[in-house]
Amino acid sequence: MNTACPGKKSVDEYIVEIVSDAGEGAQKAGQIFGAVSAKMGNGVWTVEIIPAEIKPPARSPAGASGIRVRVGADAITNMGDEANLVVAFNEQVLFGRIANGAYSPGTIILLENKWRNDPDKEIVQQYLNAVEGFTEQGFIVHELAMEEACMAITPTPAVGKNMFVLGILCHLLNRDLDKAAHEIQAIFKRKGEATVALNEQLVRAGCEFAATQLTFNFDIQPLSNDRSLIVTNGNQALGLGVMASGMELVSMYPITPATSASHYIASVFPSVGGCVHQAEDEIAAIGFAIGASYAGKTACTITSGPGLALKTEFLGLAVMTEIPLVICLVQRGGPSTGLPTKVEQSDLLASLFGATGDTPKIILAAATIEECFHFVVTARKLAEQFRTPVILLTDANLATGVQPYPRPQICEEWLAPPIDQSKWDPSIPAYNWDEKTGLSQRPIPGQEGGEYVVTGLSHTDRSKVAYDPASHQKGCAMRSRKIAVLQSTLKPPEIFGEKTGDLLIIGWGSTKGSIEEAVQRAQKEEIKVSAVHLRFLSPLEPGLKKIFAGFKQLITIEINYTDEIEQPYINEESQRYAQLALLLRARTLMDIDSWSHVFGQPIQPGAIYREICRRLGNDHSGSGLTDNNSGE
Amino acid sequence: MNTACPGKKSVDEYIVEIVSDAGEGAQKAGQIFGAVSAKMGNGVWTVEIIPAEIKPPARSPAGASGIRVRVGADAITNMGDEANLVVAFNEQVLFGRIANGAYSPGTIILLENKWRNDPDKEIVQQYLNAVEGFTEQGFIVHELAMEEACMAITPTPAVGKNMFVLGILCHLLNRDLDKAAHEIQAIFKRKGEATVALNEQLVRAGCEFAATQLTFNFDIQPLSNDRSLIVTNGNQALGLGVMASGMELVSMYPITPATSASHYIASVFPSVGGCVHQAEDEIAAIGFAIGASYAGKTACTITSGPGLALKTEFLGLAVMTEIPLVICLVQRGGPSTGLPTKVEQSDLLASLFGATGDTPKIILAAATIEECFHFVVTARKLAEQFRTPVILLTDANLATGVQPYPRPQICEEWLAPPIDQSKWDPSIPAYNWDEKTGLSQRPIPGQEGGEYVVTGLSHTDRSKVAYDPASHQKGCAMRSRKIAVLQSTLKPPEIFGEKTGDLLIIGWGSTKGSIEEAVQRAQKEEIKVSAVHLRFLSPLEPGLKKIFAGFKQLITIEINYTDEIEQPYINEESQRYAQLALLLRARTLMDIDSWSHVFGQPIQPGAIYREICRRLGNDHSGSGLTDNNSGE
Amino acid sequence: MFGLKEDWSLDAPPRYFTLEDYTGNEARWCPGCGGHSVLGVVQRICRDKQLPPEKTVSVSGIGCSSRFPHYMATYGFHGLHGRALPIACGIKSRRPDLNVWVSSGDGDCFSIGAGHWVHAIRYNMDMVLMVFDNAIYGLTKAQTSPTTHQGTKTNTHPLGAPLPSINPLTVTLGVSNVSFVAQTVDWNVPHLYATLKTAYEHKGFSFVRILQRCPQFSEHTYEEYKKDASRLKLLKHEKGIQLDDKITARFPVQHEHDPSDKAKALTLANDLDPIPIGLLYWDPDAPSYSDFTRLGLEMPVDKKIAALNDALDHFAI
Amino acid sequence: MFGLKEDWSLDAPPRYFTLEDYTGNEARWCPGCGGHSVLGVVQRICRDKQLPPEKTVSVSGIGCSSRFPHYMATYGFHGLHGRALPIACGIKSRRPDLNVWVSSGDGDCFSIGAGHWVHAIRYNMDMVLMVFDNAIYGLTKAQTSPTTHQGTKTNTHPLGAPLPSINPLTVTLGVSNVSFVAQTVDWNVPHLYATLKTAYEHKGFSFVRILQRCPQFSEHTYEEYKKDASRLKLLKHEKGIQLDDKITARFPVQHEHDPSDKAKALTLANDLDPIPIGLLYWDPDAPSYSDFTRLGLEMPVDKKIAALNDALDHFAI
Ligand SMILES: Cc1ncc(C[n+]2csc(CCOP(=O)(O)OP(=O)(O)O)c2C)c(N)n1
Ligand SMILES: Cc1ncc(C[n+]2csc(CCOP(=O)(O)OP(=O)(O)O)c2C)c(N)n1
Ligand code: SF4
Ligand code: SF4
Ligand SMILES: [Mg+2]
Ligand SMILES: [Mg+2]
Repeated sequence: MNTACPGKKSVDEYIVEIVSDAGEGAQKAGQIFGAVSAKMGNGVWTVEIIPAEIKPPARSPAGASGIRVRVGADAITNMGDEANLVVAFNEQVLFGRIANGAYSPGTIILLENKWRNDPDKEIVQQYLNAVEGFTEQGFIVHELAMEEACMAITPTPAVGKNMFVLGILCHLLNRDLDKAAHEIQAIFKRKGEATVALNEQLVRAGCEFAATQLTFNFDIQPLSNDRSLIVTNGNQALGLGVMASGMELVSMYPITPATSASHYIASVFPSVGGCVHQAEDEIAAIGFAIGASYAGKTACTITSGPGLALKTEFLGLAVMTEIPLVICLVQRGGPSTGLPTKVEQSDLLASLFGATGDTPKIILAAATIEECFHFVVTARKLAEQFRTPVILLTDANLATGVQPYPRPQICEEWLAPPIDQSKWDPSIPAYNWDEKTGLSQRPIPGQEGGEYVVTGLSHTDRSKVAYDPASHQKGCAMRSRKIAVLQSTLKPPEIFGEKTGDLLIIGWGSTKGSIEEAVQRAQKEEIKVSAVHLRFLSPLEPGLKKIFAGFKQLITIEINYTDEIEQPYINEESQRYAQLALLLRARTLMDIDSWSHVFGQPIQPGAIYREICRRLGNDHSGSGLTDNNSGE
Repeated sequence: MNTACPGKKSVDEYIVEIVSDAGEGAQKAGQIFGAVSAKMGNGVWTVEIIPAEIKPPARSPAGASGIRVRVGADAITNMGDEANLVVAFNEQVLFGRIANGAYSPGTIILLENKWRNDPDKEIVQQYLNAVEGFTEQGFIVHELAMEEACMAITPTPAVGKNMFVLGILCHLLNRDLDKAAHEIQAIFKRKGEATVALNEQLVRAGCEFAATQLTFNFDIQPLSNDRSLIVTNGNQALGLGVMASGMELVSMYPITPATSASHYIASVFPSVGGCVHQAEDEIAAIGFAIGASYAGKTACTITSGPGLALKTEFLGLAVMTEIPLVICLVQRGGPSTGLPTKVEQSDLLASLFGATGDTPKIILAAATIEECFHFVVTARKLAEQFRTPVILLTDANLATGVQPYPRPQICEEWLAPPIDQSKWDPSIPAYNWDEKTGLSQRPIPGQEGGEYVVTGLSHTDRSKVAYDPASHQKGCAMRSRKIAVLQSTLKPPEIFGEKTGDLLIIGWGSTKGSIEEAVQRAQKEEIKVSAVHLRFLSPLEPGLKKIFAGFKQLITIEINYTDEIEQPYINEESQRYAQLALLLRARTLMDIDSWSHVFGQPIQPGAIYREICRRLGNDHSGSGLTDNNSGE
Repeated sequence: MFGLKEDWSLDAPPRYFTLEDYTGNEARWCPGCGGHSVLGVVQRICRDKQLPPEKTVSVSGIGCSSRFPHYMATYGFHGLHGRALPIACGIKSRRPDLNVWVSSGDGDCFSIGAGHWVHAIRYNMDMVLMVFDNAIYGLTKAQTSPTTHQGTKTNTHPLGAPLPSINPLTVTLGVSNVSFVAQTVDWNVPHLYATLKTAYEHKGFSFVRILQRCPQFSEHTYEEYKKDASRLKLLKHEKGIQLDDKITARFPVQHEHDPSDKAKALTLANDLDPIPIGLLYWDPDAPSYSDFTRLGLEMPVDKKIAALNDALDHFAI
Repeated sequence: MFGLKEDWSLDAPPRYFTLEDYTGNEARWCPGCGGHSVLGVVQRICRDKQLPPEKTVSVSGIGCSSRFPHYMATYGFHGLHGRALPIACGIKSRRPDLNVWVSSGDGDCFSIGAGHWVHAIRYNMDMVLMVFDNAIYGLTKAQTSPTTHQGTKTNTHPLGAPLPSINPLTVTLGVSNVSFVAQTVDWNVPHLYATLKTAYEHKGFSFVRILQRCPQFSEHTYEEYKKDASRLKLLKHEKGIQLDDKITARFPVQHEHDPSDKAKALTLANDLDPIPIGLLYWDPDAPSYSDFTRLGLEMPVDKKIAALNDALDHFAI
């Protein structure tokens, strides 16, 4: 059954939001909407809007809780720019979103109108003022009696309203109601048939309500796709990846936004024979993981900024002792406790240089949700092959973004074979460094003849403590060499666009979707811009200088802090660079600028597009918003 | 009284070592020798030779314990190259020193000869083999019956031999015996007159012994100097600086090589009303210091690499909350536990980038022992003026090196006035950022009207938690701006040598003395080399690009790891840079190379001189030693 | 001033503080969260003791409970997860004149902060530590804490917490130099008030475990105890927490306990049903580390300069 | 093999381990250091228990005592200061087949490692923790440790340690799930041997505090106790440490103590003169966290793959 009505407009993509007070179920409605869209074959990106407090007060701008769903005919790689339509359960929650630049003139607001008749005069006034203000700002406001309509179906509309809204959206975007019903069954079946039936009824009611109350309606052609897909957020992908990598132990301490990955793993790990250890603190968490890894069971620890800070000393030990280990770092805003729920890409330099002394290690960054899965598998493999800790960087944007992607094919080889317990030839040292590559194989406890003592002190190839110049220099060289060897096996990154041009944008991590969308838009307008996205940060992928040489201007786009050159006291000598820019400048000696913000938000493609235009002197920018209030 | 004998040779400088098993008093003898030389107006540098274990076994190469004293007519700024003369209590302890490149052909060895007649045949054989080997290597061996000679004076020569050796050295270098007697009185007076008399007698006996047994004798003209001097090692200087800075609290956890600074402070702090807090761990140590600083008593925490790693999270908090704090980091070899007693300069990047998120802070590095004193005073001032943590970098070389330098004049202003407890105008926010400079004044608990809540979360100028884009961007900008402002007040570093040339050596920290000595030597030979030494690492001193532009080649010399370009897999793309080099490359986009090692030892001026010659294609190198075994 | 005696001085207008003077930002805990009642009680104690807000510092780690300082109008320090105590001790070290209140959670104090907890007890510096024990990680949404009951399902242990929970009272009592150990509940406000006030009055480190309701994530943990007062055992003694007879009468189970008896305190601490509430242990004479850290605070500058010169003399040549 | 029963197999040459099989690098502790006797005893226990060296892991933190692994010829992990226990627990988590011995110092365990100490007791994983308590920081040259006696002069407290020392036994006994607490001295080798052997045999976390002489920096701490055996109180019980009568006879002070009685254990732990030596507390039935961490160890690959596909199905569209 399809509720499509005549007079529909066909669009390539559409962005909807549902915002409410916390606990009103907006997120569930949006998730189902996203799942249905994905199952219809559309590209989808879902991202939750999370309030700062556990239970913020009702009707407060800071309390906005909700979800954004971007649906497209093509694959969707990011949350997009301003939303096309928002359903709001009260008017207050819209203020925070507006301040964050979530909407632009023309955005449709479907607003619960019960506040108009609230017994509290103050609320009525707030409501009226808001509606007036929204209209003035160019938003198209539809005041709807949604709760009232629900009341016809359920005595407690507060808990059912979200499904009613789902119905409205299904109508407006011609979603397949059978698919929605299917989702509802899956989610609510544990609560009994009555609940399922009620929710289905609400959805259908919402659909009909929209058909009668609203005159517009959009159609999005689905992507034709015959591969089987899964839909997850980045933290679930990480969790699935951990399990598929064959690692049997996740040793962690809770910290937002990393924790939900561990929650997910904890809920399914026993089924694959794994164990989540919640340690007493982050130091113990990494120490425990190192212990297990040393004993042959390469382990994983998952954390965010403040947790990484505490793991610094052990990270240095793992490098020094060449113990394989996977560290998943789900970045959030910093410094210090910073912005716990918000995105930032500002732990790159801390990952690289945080530990004291020389600590070469492998650092990867996932650029998509799908990569969150595959890179964990890669990370484990690299950790073992190169006998070193590997840091996998993701961030709050990937962690909470939801997207369909090809279902991974589990490989038996990913699941490691049982650990080697055969005899070790005692004449082979514990660090039997290949002089050329620094690589070596390690004895695992249980291997007769391999007995050696791991130490964080400077040591010889037999792991004997040694303070002489030659041993220390040798050890440092061997550990560093491995990184060069890995680099020699990598390919140069692919260029998105032409090999030469006026501007090259260099990115890493979760900004890929937005950057490429913006670049593509500019390319369509014959602007000579290309992009390149780095997955390896240590070592860097090879061939960068050559790629860079093809462009007149080079900038990195990153979600971390850089001084802006126009600000007081900031000049060529004092400017502090964005993090990847600093690395690339040192590496290539090319004048790599950066464009970065710390707004706690994903960078929107529109903002990048405008920056491209600004840099190249074409003001194609269609939006009247300035960067400062558009919240990229 | 002066024991100068006819036939003496006049030299500009002379390096002696005394090496023995641990506990034989070599260090005490060397210290007195150094003090006497300083009092005679000579330039002096003393450095202890420390064994790896607390009580290493007797007669073992790894157990060498002792001291090196370099005495010069001019000021001496480093430990120098190969020693001219060494007094050894047994032959075994010389092997480690030889391996470290402490001696070269022509070095005179005064060797205790009692082992020749040892009841243990194996020992006799070891001794004979060693003497033969030493001679073959070109050392000039004098076997002396030192212990036997002591026996004539004391029944327990093992405890008096060191003073006898002091006497020998006093004769050989024409030291003032009255001054030596004076030192002995000061040191031993607590042990009673008999001990003083015995030690004096031993010194005189040693002196006469040398006069009869040895035919050579050197004279070093003293530096004329009418300023009053003090002689300290770098950790004592740090301790004196802490006290002179007016800080009242040192909050620390023991760690080599930083701890001796705290020992010294603990022994005198009560006399200036201060307190050393030994915390339960490094995290608590910095947390406690931050608490006191927050409450108006700017505090200091002293540590080394592994300790810094643990302080990472709190360091980020101090940056975020703009709490003044002084962190003295006495660097040792890394990574991990590394080389606890040995020098390295490998914590620069960890200091800069260790904390997650964007954490601009001030970083200073002392280049001399004298600067260890003055920079603490500066650090406190900067911390308070810029409301930020300041890291002061020193290292194991400065920490244990001993040198005379002008006695600091204590300033009353250094000692802070009592903390401000006057009323605070409540309309002034707690972070009343000057938009232009990022600077602000802070309310101190006790100030009525200033009540505010410090938080590591992103916050507004009133320290209210705020997750909106503008507040976070603003906070980051204000904290970063301060660093630019400090830079604008600094002068470009002075160039040691001509403003243009073929090669500029860029250094930081304890290598200054060696670099400048080497550069001076090369300059005398008309080699066009200059040097520049950085004291500020964050912000960098201004004007660097301009200075660098005057030279054809640019290298940093640092004691930290860099890949060597000739090694397998190491090429322009994969080479990992030395730490300052990386920063300067990013900053200037100039091709700054580096020459660095991680030998756990100070870099010797001779090695630098040879590197200068190698780079500039003039092989003036006089020594046959290669870099690999000369142990710089 | 004007040569008048200090207490005649006209300069010092008497200040009287009302509850508002301690009221900071609106508390953003969930409705029904036990935090609200603790906050109200602390504000009342400040008022009743007339603590100047500028002389009072509220210190915390990270967690729901650690939002406490933001809700006070005094000075405050919302620190790092697990690290409230080092900060608080540092503040007190050279500012013994400040009143320090520390708020921590069961995760903050007993898990990541465990090392500091043990050592702060030993330092015995004058402050009140309030552990808001809701037996769960609240702020990060329902992970196991050291006091989560064995078998309770959490997000990190969906099959149930695998280990018996830690007993914070027995650990605390095991640390030498412990000087004040009390337990109370957020839902009995008079008891909470009396306990925290007594803790404040104790000159030393007061450890107060507050059983705290978290309707959001550990709704059932203390439900029974709240409903049925006989699940609590009120500790009474002339040296203990003093309550109105009216309040005392509400406790069906009462127990006379001399808080100077550590062995008995340990036995009581091991009783989990009924749970002891009141003062378990009190030693007013335990030495305080403050006596060490405050040394030299009043030293005049000239004496310092002289001592500094002496120190330099020692190295003079 | 050849269809023979396993115990008929010709493949498995019997291995017999001698002391040399456990002897690693020459011990570089000072002459007279208590470390030497502990090392000898552990090597003997390994021999007497015929622990395969490859199945034995010696884990430590940093300190003189933490050099221990280097002196064994088994696998070893010389870790970070204070962090031996997390490493050891991690090793055990997925390798319950390994024998784990942990060496720590009084600073390593009770100061920087205090949080892990408390939590490792609670985890109760099968291993022996030996705390070499010399009441001083040895490796870093004589700073105050938590067990340094009040008033003892050290390099960080030249006027004397300001606080009473911590009592590691009472803290340990205060942690729920504690299962084995013993105290011994390095200078009574038979007692040391019997204690560590009993600890090894305990299936759970064995906490053994070893009073250890450090002639270099805390020469006087245990001098009296060594000279005068009546300063030690030997704990005896059929469930306790079993000693030869000849050895027992050397102790003038003896005390019958049932190690299952925790309250009595606490009372004894509080006695500082004479010092109790022997088994203070033993609970063979305390649950072990290993039962949780080892789950799934033997799961076959096909089952894992099936479960992974189920997990993916859950997200399939
Ligand atoms: C170093 C670090 N690790 C983890 C976190 C995440 N975190 C914040 S609060 C918290 C636990 C909160 O539990 P609790 O201490 O019991 O306080 P509650 O919220 O229950 O009051 C955690 C794990 C953090 N902020 N910093
Ligand atoms: C993080 C860190 N902090 C400090 C140190 C320095 N350190 C090494 S051992 C030690 C203390 C040793 O005392 P203890 O644990 O009692 O062992 P002992 O040497 O007495 O056996 C310290 C502080 C370190 N290695 N790492
Ligand atoms: S989650 Fe629990 S502890 Fe946190 S505010 Fe809500 S009720 Fe209180
Ligand atoms: S310093 Fe003490 S503990 Fe360390 S080896 Fe020497 S005697 Fe043993
Ligand atoms: Mg809690
Ligand atoms: Mg010790």
